[in-house]
Amino acid sequence: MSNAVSALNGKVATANGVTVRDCGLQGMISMRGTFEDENFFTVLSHIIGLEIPDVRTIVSNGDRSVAWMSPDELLVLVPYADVNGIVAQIEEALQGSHFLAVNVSDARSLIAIEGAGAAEVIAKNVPVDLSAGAFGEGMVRRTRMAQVAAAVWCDGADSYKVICFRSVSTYVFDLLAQSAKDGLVGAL
Amino acid sequence: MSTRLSTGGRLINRNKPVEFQFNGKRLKGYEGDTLASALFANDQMMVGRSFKYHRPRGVVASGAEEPNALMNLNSGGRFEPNQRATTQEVYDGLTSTSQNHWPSLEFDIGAINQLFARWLPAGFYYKMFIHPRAFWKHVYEPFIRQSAGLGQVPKEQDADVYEHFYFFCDVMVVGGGVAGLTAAMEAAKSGKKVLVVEQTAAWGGRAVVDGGLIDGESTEAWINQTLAKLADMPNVTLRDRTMASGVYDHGYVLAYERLTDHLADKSGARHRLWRIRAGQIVTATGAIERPLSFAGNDIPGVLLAAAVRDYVVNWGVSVGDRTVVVTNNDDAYRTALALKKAGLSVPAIVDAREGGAGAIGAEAEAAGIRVLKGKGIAKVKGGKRVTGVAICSQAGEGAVLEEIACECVAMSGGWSPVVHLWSHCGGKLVWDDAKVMFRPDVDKGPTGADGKPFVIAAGSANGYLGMAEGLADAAAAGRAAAGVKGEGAPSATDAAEKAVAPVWLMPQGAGPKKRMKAWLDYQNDVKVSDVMLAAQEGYESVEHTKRYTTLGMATDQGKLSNINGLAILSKSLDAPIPAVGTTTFRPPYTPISMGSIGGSARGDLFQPLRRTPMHDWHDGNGVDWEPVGHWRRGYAFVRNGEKVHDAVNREILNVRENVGLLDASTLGKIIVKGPDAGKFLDMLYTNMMSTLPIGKCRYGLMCNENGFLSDDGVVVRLNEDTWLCHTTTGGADRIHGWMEDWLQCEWWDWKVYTANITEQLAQVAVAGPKARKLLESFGGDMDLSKEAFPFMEWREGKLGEFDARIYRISFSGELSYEVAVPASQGAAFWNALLEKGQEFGVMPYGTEAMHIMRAEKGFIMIGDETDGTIIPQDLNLQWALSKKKEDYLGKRAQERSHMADPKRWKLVGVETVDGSVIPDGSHAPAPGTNANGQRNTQGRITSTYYSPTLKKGIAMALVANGPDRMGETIEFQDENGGLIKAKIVDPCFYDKDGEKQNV
Amino acid sequence: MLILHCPYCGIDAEETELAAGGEAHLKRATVGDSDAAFEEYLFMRENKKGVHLERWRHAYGCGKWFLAARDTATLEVYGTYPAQTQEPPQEVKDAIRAKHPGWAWKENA
Amino acid sequence: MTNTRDSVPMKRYSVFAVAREGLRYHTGWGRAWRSPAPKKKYDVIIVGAGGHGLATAYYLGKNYGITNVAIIEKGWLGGGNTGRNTTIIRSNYLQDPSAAIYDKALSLYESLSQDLNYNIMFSPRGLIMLAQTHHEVRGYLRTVRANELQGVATKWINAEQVKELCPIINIDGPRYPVMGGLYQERGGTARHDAVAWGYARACSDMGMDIIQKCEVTDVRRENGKVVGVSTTKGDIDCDKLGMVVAGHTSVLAEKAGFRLPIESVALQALVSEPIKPCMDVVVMANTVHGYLSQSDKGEMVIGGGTDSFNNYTQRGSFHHAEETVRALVETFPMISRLKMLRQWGGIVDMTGDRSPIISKTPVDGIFVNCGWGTGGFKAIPGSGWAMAELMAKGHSPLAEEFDMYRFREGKFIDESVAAGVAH
Ligand SMILES: Cc1cc2nc3c(=O)[nH]c(=O)nc-3n(C[C@H](O)[C@H](O)[C@H](O)COP(=O)(O)OP(=O)(O)OC[C@H]3O[C@@H](n4cnc5c(N)ncnc54)[C@H](O)[C@@H]3O)c2cc1C
Ligand SMILES: NC(=O)c1ccc[n+]([C@@H]2O[C@H](COP(=O)([O-])OP(=O)(O)OC[C@H]3O[C@@H](n4cnc5c(N)ncnc54)[C@H](O)[C@@H]3O)[C@@H](O)[C@H]2O)c1
Ligand SMILES: Cc1cc2nc3c(=O)[nH]c(=O)nc-3n(C[C@H](O)[C@H](O)[C@H](O)COP(=O)(O)O)c2cc1C
Ligand SMILES: [Zn+2]
Repeated sequence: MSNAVSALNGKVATANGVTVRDCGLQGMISMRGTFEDENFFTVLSHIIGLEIPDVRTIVSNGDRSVAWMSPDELLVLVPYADVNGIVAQIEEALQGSHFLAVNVSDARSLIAIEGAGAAEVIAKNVPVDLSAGAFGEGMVRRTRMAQVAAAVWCDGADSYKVICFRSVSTYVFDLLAQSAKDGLVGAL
Repeated sequence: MSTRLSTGGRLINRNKPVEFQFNGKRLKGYEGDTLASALFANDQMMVGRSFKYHRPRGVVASGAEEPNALMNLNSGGRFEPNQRATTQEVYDGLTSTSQNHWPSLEFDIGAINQLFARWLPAGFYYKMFIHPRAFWKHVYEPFIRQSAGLGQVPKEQDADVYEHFYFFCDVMVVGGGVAGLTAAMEAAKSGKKVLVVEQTAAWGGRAVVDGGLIDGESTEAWINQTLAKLADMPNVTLRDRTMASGVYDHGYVLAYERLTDHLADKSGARHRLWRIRAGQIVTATGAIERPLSFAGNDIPGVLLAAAVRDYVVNWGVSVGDRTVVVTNNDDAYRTALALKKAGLSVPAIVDAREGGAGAIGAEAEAAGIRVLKGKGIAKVKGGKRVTGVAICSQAGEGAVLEEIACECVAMSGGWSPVVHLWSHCGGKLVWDDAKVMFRPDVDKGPTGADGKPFVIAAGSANGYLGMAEGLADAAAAGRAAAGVKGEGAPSATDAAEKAVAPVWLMPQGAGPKKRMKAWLDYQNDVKVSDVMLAAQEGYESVEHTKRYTTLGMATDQGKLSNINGLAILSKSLDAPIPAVGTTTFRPPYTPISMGSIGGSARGDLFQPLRRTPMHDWHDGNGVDWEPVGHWRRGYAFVRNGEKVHDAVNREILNVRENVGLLDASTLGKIIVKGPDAGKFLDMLYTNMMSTLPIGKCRYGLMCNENGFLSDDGVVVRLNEDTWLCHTTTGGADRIHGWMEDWLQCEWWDWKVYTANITEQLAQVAVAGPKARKLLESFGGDMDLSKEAFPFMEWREGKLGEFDARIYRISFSGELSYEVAVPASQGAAFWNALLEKGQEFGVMPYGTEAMHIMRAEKGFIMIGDETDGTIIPQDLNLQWALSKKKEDYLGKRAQERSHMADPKRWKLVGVETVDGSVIPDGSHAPAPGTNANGQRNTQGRITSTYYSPTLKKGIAMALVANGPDRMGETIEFQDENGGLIKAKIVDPCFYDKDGEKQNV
Repeated sequence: MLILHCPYCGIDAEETELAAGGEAHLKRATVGDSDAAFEEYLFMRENKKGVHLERWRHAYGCGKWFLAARDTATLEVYGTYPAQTQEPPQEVKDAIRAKHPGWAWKENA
Repeated sequence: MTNTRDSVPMKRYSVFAVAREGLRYHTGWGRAWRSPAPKKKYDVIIVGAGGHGLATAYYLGKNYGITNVAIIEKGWLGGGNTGRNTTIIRSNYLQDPSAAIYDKALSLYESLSQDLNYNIMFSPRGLIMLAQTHHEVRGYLRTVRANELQGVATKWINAEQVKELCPIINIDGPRYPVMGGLYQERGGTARHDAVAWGYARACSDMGMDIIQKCEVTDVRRENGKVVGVSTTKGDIDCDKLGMVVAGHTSVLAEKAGFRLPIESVALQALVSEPIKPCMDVVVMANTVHGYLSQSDKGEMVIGGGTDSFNNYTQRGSFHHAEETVRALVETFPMISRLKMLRQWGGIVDMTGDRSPIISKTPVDGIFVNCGWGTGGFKAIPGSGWAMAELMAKGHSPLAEEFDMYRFREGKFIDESVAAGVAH
């Protein structure tokens, strides 16, 4: 897989103290199943090493995270190279039950937004309350970013991640970079 | 003469002079000046011409309500028409020109209209220019249009950028006057998150100019302290130069922040449109003074009384040495006193009330001002500026009692609460007879998602014009908005005032001549006589009057004129004012730039552009792009010296002879998995998918519930419980949504999961006789031979170093493989194909070549052969309609009489007799005409091309009884109104037996 | 600019995150049903000036369909509930009746 | 201040009349229409004094001599969609039945000012529908050829011709360059209010009663036949009833005991502040969703898309206006520095195939005219003509295909035939 490149190929932009950065190749597995199902739950936490997150949250440990996407969908983040192995493990372990595990690493892009004012840069584009009190570390929100779908989460002070579809990653990156360039609001 | 006073001007910084231009003249002002105050400082009384009669016009107001002083600002990419001089701050280098005159402001040809004003009353054009018919378009309308319009037209691309910002708060306070600040403070004390916006650059609203004490301090000191306290609170956000432009359903508010309009340095966003969700909105938007309707009330130098005092106190400018104040209420006396204090002369206060004013009246008289009671203005004298007024009895018809020389008339017809934001979303108003105003009906505010009111009006916006009562109301509003209990408010005392008198026409008995000179709507030249005419002619509804006279439709949206106009209407109809009612308040409160509405969505960010992994390669290699939804696909890859169509033909021939590559990554790919997946797909597709063997592919059709074809594509069985459905490029998201819709809302007990993995894979169609050789040259672990890998099957494995899944399907009629690799490897794979393909003559081909090749094969194309009204039967696709299935989406619909009608047009191939290409969209006429005299038709072309393979025109068409008419020649329209003969043939023009694709 | 509560995400989502899907609780007519029944299913829509039961998808969010009881004249939302149900839950019915005392659910009108 | 509700005989409008009146301060103008109290019974009641209702009444009188007619309006005449639309007029529709009725309307519009003796300011300044994708190009070419056989004059023009007709357009937009356009020279605009007022005046002059501020609250029937209506001004009887209430059709139909394939949604429009003339043609850009023209007063009149949910509030969600403005800023860069002056909404009635209904109904004597959705202003004279014919004679070739029963048969008149998909 020496040929693999992320859609944004390492792009970085910084303005007004906010950095918008391509996170490169990121392993992502879209998991669908019944969360209430004990088996699903145990298998997943056994293989990933993480609990199933609560509604609109993300749980992380080292280079692995699991984010709540919908009542029957999770997004599992693992190192890019591990994805196929993990999918195979899950399929093996859950054989016979109704679930879906697909590799979506290449279908999406992961972008980091960091620095004081990062929340404002995002808030120019999403109809979500990103003020510290309302959207803290460990929270995830799937939403609309300007004209496309995106998932946003907070993974530390002034540090956010955005996942969008691969085909629009340039759009999302440019949008965020432009928002940073146009200046901070000073309201969040 | 208007001039800058040597002292005063709390908002200007006399240490920071700035230079700006007006109509080419270089003028001086100070930082903190508005364009209007700076123009007054330079004795520029006349600032524009009115819309219809081109009357000379001066500034009348000091804020957002200004109807007259509209300017063209700046030039080039920063040119902006219709900017109000009263809200534009001056800065070094600002250029401005006045509007609506030619050749110049002072000498304007259009002013000739004034002479005909008598024949140009409201609605005159409805009664004229009717004959002769052609004259309207060619003579009258061009003339009328030429003289209409205000500002000049921007010519260049906007040089600025704009942005949006989402903000959420518990309480939003609109208006930074004393009421707004009080409400904000009360709400903020509760700990709730509070946002306060003020449209101007200065906080405090009217109070500083009006004077008085709050909590024992001067209003200015109190405002500064309160602001400082609010600024210190972490739960409070304060924004000046930010206008709440509209209140929308469910507590959505737009606010318009002007970031650089007042600066010489224009870097960064120019405007920021805040999209606010507020739990409760407090509208402390103040009140607007009304003009009085007397003859000549539009002559430059006639201003609102409060504006005159604003100019003196805030900006240190006097409009004239001698100001006559004319009023129906006490507040205007403040102007007289303020002028006196500034050392200016006030020859008289003309008070329409017999009894004159309250305490402040005595104060004025004590200051030596002559107060004329029960009097009015018969007429203002002057042309391009005021020279004096003629005084009369308010009660009479206007006999002149005396004339008073002056340069300025300060008029006040009372105050109207700013109820716009309250009303935008349905808040109701009540007429207050005592206060002579419409104010919010507090029990009938706009309601939100929970059915409860979400707007609270406060202070003078709620009809409490006195300081003490206004502060009390505002404090209560702040608490109510925050949902807390409490008591108390900043303390103030209101002097005893005499009630305002309803004076709608001055003098009360003014005759037609005067009424024709008494302006209601300054910008649109609507006079008292026009409203009366509307009533007389039966345009009785206030909405009819508005539209017939254009009252309130100008850029100020009737902030000054509406109440006066409807009062005149009510008198004309002899109906009470509340029965007449107001027109509808609509956003925005004051006009907002289109740029700000668009926000950052311009240029590259106008819309998302979806790129395939190979996008950059295409971009650099002669691609002619075609937008498909938000994707861009290569229509053709043009080489040096080629026209697009040369490229298309070359690409086709190369596929037919060698091998071509099509970037098919945009095709939709949806995983459907689960124990009920087969059953589900059998419902979705017209044909049977549950029986598809693992390892195989099947072409499938999807219809909507109306029976119409909506999408098609190849379905792949990946394993026992997993299928992969390919859709059209435009169909991917739609079909995925469609699947989820059925699974979640109809068959929610079926065990099926779907996933849209369109972008996970880069997909390339490798097509042409040398396709196999090219792929084999990669090496890997898959046997691609005819025997090991037959048509309509798929394989997964290594293709060289690439992880690939290959489908042996063909849309071109040639030996063809569609290869999917992970998207991150797409670019590399594409490059590898080009490199390894060199020896086989590989070339990329675009969507047009693909379209033509499929047409040569007689394959249908969603969007060409279908248009949302076509059922599979029309396209002879009965073979794909499973007879074994009891039901599928669209089946019942196709049983309806019109769908089962044998007369429906059916798909055939068409070939011109002379080999030419039939034009796109061509129809085949049939003899005779229908009941409406339209020519009968018997068919139409769905796709038509020049086939480089066959070296002639080929087409597909829907023709009445088509399949039964093989070999028959019929006629289609040509491009020039004539007809082309064409033969009905089989739609498959190329390799009917499929020998090429099955090698 | 509506806000509707997504019963899955537990948030008040604004309209731009949502996709409207028309009348809720339609009964699919199909093969075997009369032309009139089929027409009813496909075209005849409740279009009340008042209470409207309707489908919404949290399209930019969790992707799930849910149902809403909304007033088309006041835009008040009486409640939202999951799509996997044949009729509005009792609390939603109660909320509607609090404002429209005569309102009856079509199945037991 | 005098106002008389007595009927002053209608005065013919002309430049001479205006000149004469000018001399006496216009005191001699009578009412444009009377404001009578309702009679007990009329031969025909039309509910809804919008353009379509008024035009129906007008042609009932003019073409069939039926003048014992009341037009009942719950608000003020012309205050529905007729008074709030972006006034685009064209007739180059694709499907035969549409082309027939819209072209009838257009030809009536061309002489309507003279016919009504009221200047409705019909302005045939031309209308361009931009083609910005190959798919649109093919769609419009199809329309051109269809129109040729329908006798509707329209033509295809290339990008340069578009630019020539509309200099402020950016034909080289980076995202969707203009590839050409469908141009109807006869298309244009008219003064929307004047259309309603002109018809109202003419109806009133024929002796018809226009009853405003009177809401029809029930439809009274006996033995499957209509006998009258109940209104906020009392019961009024009639032999025939025409329902022409646009966005409120479902509400009224329910009172008459039948259902229609209609949904009511908000459609929005907005205007800019006025500027000097810069655009002497109407442009519609369907790929990016927006249309633009300049009114005689100078505002840029902008229309966009509909909300997707049922709504009776005459407001809409701002994001639709936003999408429209975004599209137009891209297509006409100069509007970026203009300002939005006012935005508003109207409630439009959308049918299952987006084409109108002009039809008999299950109730004997009741006729319905609705479903004009986002595009019925341009149809007003043609629709009134056909509806009058249907009501007077029981049959109208122009209306035939717009029967309300077509949905049951699966027979649609679909103008939005562009599926917009390609492989
Ligand atoms: C924003 C917008 C832009 C548009 N742009 C265009 C365009 O550019 N070109 C175009 O051709 N079309 C356009 N249209 C569509 C066009 O406006 C309408 O199709 C047309 O005006 C409909 O006319 P009407 O007479 O049927 O309805 P309306 O004018 O709405 O009249 C119906 C009348 O019925 C009355 N009514 C309702 N219920 C009752 C009752 N119970 N009792 C008594 N009276 C009742 C209403 O008050 C109303 O006055 C647009 C519409 C909107 C909203
Ligand atoms: N006695 C009288 O006749 C009379 C009349 C009017 C006002 N007043 C005096 O005026 C003061 C009233 O105080 P108040 O706070 O109620 O009103 P105010 O007029 O002082 O303040 C209102 C503020 O709201 C701002 N505003 C208005 N619309 C806005 C919008 N859409 N977005 C953002 N900002 C907006 C204005 O710029 C202004 O600063 C008191 O001092 C009162 O005595 C007296
Ligand atoms: C073609 C057209 C042009 C308009 N021009 C103006 C205008 O110049 N000024 C204005 O205030 N409103 C204008 N309007 C909007 C009306 O004021 C009003 O908003 C619209 O008719 C809807 O009515 P409502 O807002 O009273 O509900 C225009 C409306 C139309 C249809
Ligand atoms: Zn959700």
